[in-house]
Amino acid sequence: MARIVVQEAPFDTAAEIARLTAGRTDIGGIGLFLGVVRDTAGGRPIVAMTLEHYPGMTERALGAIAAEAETRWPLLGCTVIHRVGRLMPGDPIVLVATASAHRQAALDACAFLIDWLKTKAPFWKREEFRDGSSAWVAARAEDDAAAARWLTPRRAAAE
Amino acid sequence: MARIVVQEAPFDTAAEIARLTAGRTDIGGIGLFLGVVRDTAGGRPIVAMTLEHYPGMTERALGAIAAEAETRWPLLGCTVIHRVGRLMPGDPIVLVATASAHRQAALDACAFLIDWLKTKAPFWKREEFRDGSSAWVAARAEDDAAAARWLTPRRAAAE
Amino acid sequence: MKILYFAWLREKAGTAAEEVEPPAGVRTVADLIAWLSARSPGHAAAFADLATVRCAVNQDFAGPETPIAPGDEVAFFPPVTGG
Amino acid sequence: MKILYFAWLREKAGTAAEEVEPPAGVRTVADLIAWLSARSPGHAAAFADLATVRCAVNQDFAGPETPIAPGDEVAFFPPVTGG
Repeated sequence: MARIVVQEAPFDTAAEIARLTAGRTDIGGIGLFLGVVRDTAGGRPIVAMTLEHYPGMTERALGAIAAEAETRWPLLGCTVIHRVGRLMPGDPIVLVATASAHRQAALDACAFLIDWLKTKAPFWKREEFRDGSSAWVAARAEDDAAAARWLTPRRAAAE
Repeated sequence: MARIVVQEAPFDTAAEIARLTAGRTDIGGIGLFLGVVRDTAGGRPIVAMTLEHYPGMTERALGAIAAEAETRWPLLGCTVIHRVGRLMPGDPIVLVATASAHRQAALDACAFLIDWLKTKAPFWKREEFRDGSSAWVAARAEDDAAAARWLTPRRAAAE
Repeated sequence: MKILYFAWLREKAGTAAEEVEPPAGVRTVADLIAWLSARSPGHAAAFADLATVRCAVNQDFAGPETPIAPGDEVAFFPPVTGG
Repeated sequence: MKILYFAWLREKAGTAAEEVEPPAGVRTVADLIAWLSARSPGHAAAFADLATVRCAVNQDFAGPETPIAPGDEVAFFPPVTGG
């Protein structure tokens, strides 16, 4: 059962790892991805980024993505935390963590989760520029391509 | 310049992430792998694992692996910490963390580093079983295969 | 029927949420978009380029042919950009 | 020349490190293995199955044909199993 959280507050990566592994000794590897707000967008400096989401559907979509990962890989734990609201460059924005007996499953599931999250979870980013203007971020074709490569699983789940 | 550490002591994952990102706002993603000692080996319960290494060559080999990753992906930071000595099930054994402007580079470099580390860094594991016996771990053909897939880069470095 | 708008569709439509009662002939998402577009210039602007509009019916992604019914929650938004 | 043994090669050879002065004809890693194997039954056992023996010369991975010279640090060990 995956842990899915959508929140404005920062998250505690170490606490999330501890929670994933608490009391277990069957985990051999943890894959983790931490997304961070960058200070530029398309070469333009940004001062802040605001994340809007669709309450209710967001948790549902993240849960479905995590459930899909759990059918594809033998996961012993899975955490997805996504922040919303106004964030600054350098702020962590998303955490994906996966635990498995073997590293390949953990790493592949982690990459899968962030790729699918980017194209299937209802979040929208608005970037604020130095001159006071702001703009909604356009979806990227690369993200669609990254998500699409999981439609035909490339490698077996187990190491 | 990668941060390479070989030590007996536990490491602090949160501190390592903080160190990787300290004072920068150009990082968009951090890929992280945490290896943990499992409580079974080939179906047999283990009570401890001792890691031997080749002081000097180990740091050199890890540095070469990290340098190779830095030529393949546009990394903004890279940390590899490997523990040696006697560890218990549940103990973290290895940390690989990579930072890049984009997630794909960070995730791919992280997977590359742990795959190559498993086949090119001079560490040897000895497992202790419940009955008091112990045995050196044999190298796994799967690890060689995982490392070999990086000999022909599959994807472009940049997103 | 509850209609939700997110991101720039919200800004263009001028509302985040509205309750509507479309006539009986409005049976699909495509029908609904055509009907909503006639409500105001803002609505028309929100739906002007359908290539950049995505839809969810009762919080599941939906396409133009997805059927809709009274009581449904229908959301319109741009392609997602989280992560 | 400094010879190092790790993991089960260390256990079989009965030593972690030794200083040796092989004769002039010992020019490669393969020559060295043959010469070291004659030093004791333990050494012979360590090198009995060369398919499971790896070597580094001056801390770089080496093969049977790698040349060796006085002053080198030559290490023998099983395939690595870290991570």
